[in-house]
Amino acid sequence: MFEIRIHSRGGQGGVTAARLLAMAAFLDKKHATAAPFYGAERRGAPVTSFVRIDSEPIKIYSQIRSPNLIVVLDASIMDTVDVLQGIQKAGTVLINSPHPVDLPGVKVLTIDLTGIALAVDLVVSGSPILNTPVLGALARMGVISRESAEAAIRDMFSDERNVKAAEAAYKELVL
Amino acid sequence: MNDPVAMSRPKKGAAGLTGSWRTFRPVVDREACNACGLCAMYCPDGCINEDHEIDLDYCKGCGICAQECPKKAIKMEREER
Amino acid sequence: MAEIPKEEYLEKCTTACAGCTSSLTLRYVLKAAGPDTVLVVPACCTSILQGIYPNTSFSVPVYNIAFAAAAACASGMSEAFASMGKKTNVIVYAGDGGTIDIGIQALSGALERGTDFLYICYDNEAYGNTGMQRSGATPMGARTTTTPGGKTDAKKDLDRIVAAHNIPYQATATPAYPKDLYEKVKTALATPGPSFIHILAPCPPGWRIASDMSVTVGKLAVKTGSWVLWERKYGELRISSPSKSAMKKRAPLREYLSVQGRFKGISDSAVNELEQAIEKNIAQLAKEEAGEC
Amino acid sequence: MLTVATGNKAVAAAVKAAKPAVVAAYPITPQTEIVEQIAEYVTAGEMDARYIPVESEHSAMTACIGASITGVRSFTATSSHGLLYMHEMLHWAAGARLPIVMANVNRALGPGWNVWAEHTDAFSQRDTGWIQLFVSTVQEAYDTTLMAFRIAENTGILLPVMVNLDGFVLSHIMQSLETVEIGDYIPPMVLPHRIDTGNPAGYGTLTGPGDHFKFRWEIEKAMRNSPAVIADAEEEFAMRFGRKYGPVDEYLCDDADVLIVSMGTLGKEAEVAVDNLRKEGIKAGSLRIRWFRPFPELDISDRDLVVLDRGYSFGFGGVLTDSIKSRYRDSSLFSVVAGLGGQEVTYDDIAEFVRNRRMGEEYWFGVDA
Repeated sequence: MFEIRIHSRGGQGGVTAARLLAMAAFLDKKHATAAPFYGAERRGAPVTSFVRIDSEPIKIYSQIRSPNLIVVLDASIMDTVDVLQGIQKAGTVLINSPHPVDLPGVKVLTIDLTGIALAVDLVVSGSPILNTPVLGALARMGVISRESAEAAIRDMFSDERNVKAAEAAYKELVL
Repeated sequence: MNDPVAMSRPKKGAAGLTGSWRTFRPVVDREACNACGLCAMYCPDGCINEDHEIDLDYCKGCGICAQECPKKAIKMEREER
Repeated sequence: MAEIPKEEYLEKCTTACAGCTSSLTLRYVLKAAGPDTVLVVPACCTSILQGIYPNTSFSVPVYNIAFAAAAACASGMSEAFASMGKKTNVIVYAGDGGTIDIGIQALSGALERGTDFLYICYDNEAYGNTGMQRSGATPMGARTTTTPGGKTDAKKDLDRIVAAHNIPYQATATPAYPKDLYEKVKTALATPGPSFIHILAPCPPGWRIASDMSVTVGKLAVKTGSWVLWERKYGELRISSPSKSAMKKRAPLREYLSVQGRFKGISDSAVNELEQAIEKNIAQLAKEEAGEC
Repeated sequence: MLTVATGNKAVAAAVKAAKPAVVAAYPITPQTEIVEQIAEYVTAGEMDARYIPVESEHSAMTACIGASITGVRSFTATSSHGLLYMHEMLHWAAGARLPIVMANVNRALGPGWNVWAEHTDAFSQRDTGWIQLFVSTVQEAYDTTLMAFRIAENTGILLPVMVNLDGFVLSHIMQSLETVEIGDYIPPMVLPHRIDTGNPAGYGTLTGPGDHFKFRWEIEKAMRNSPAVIADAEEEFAMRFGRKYGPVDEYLCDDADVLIVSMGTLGKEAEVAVDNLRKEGIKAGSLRIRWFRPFPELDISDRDLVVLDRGYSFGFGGVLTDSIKSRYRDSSLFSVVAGLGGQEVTYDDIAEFVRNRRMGEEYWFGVDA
């Protein structure tokens, strides 16, 4: 089982990213669950979402304790939340940041998702959308296939800029 | 009883012969009556018909008919039972 | 004016008190509505006066529902009939407690949603069914079992609360003027969307009057201006003719109060406040009718 | 069609397929997504229903009652305080024998405010006369909602049905979902006592002690008929759509020495615990209760029971525990109160309950030493 934990702020699309990821995994003919951990939806508050992907049906509902992959949609969250908690020894952290980030003991990938969203004008109510571009990065990492990422985005959003942003992220991420 | 819930069906005298509630009975003075119909109009229980006959099986003896009669043609008389 | 139908939809006889003006009201409501009608009745005197299972004295369907629930029940019913293409009248027939107090939330919601129904509040100005405890509709100075010294608060202004919902048709009535009442129910049912009629229903035991006096007292309420008959169609207010006549030469309020045992011993200051409220109400209605507000 | 959906969206999809004439609802977390989705279906013309956006849950249930008595299908959804606010009308709906279907997204009650999973809301409605079913997956939420209409409207039953799904844990999780073409799985609703202005009746008029008693017995008779009707709905569902359900969901129970008895999503988590315990040589099984009312017959003889309760009757004990104890007095039982207010209970925790079980005792997870 491959377990992913996504850290974001309310309104940034972490929950939707988890759902898109599960959808894409489903399109890859795998079993997947996506679950947010949140209560009252409040813009700006830290939100954690969980995605499990497996070849077998998934029965576990409890939160992910030792993720294989951690996605941080807002680097500023790392000031208040220990995003690395429980990460597996060979785990990876994907951080939305224009600058390289150094975290001891784990493999860190960074990508400027905010910049990508702004570049294609993927902005809603003044906020750059991160949940669709991050799918491109995850596809590049091999978590899901590129085709399924695109199909999942199209299934949920009609605005082509989402696909464009994901494509850009796919190309931009350096593994 | 086949109904799955309590369904009450319309029935004249659903609550029994309420005429027995009366202490005073209305008596119409046909001479004085000008058939204006106000008594029937105001009877709460619809006990007075077009001919100004009062259904004493159900009349509760409230006396509104006597009170509202412009000709004072209805008298409330003590029931003798 | 069309002739009032002779058909009666209340079988003889209900278990209403002798001289009950709610029974009188219902006769005319149902004459106006006809047989393709469902009454929705929350807890109130009318819940009880239908009679006891398996018999009922009502010959239209009556759906009895919980105290706070009448308007919401009518909402569901009205939408369901509409979904089937039926034109059945849905009429809530509720007392002042079920309307002004516990039922006001559901009423407000149903009015705001534009529910196609008629809501009738028959107002005997207290919780009659449980033996005359005060309600929000009890007038100042009236003695009830829970205001043994006379109510110290004013009657809640239900009509202006309802008016704030800007519904297509709203009226007041009293069965002391049955033709006026009948016409208003007819108009209400012919008007699509929510309609509301507030009916003053003098209550012999509750108001401590003789059973033959309930109609007379209803007339006195109108003649003193204590109860003003009016209707408002699509925002146009018209004061009804009995009240029009009454306003030309109003009877003193004391005539209305003194015949009712519930006002026995009412203080001069309470009477004064009641009089002021009447003046204010009439002035506002007159201004509205004249198009000045 | 195979897709992915949340528990809430699955319920909404099932309701759409069931084609109710009236949906009356009030939003409350974590149920809101159900009624939002239905409102969207209605607005988009994908669902030919009247959506009544009532001002309270009390009115939501009452509007469903008003609609149902005219003979049309109605649905509502709620959660937690919303369910308790409509409590009075739940009794009314069952007493009036109206086949209303409701999804209840199980959530704790305040104070303090807590929006997470707990079964206290549904347990508080235990004695209202509603059939209560508890589900554990997105697929089961969809399937059971469809079954609920068929069960409720069966003329031998005519009782409202509540489908319970755990707040957030299931309402908001995304899992795969296979939707079906329901065909005539849910026959047209025929309410024998519907309002008919051509044949008027007084409903709920004053009913004396003797008669009232008879109608209460009628409710219980319907409840006693319901296991066969629910089983039939499940069998027919399995035949048509291939997914089989029963009063309980059994996992490796046959040879088990110890059974984990639970409801809702904890039942799935328990299966993982069973797998792990079996690797250690502990012959465990999982028995997930799907029907809460009517309460099913259980095959639990000669086994240790570890009962997980997500709701509690203060001054007495766990509510599921209570149901089992009162039905099976000789049962050997370890009562675990866990998961209240969304408390995290993992498969490791459940395995620990089994390993450290103290038969005859009660244990509050996370509180007791």
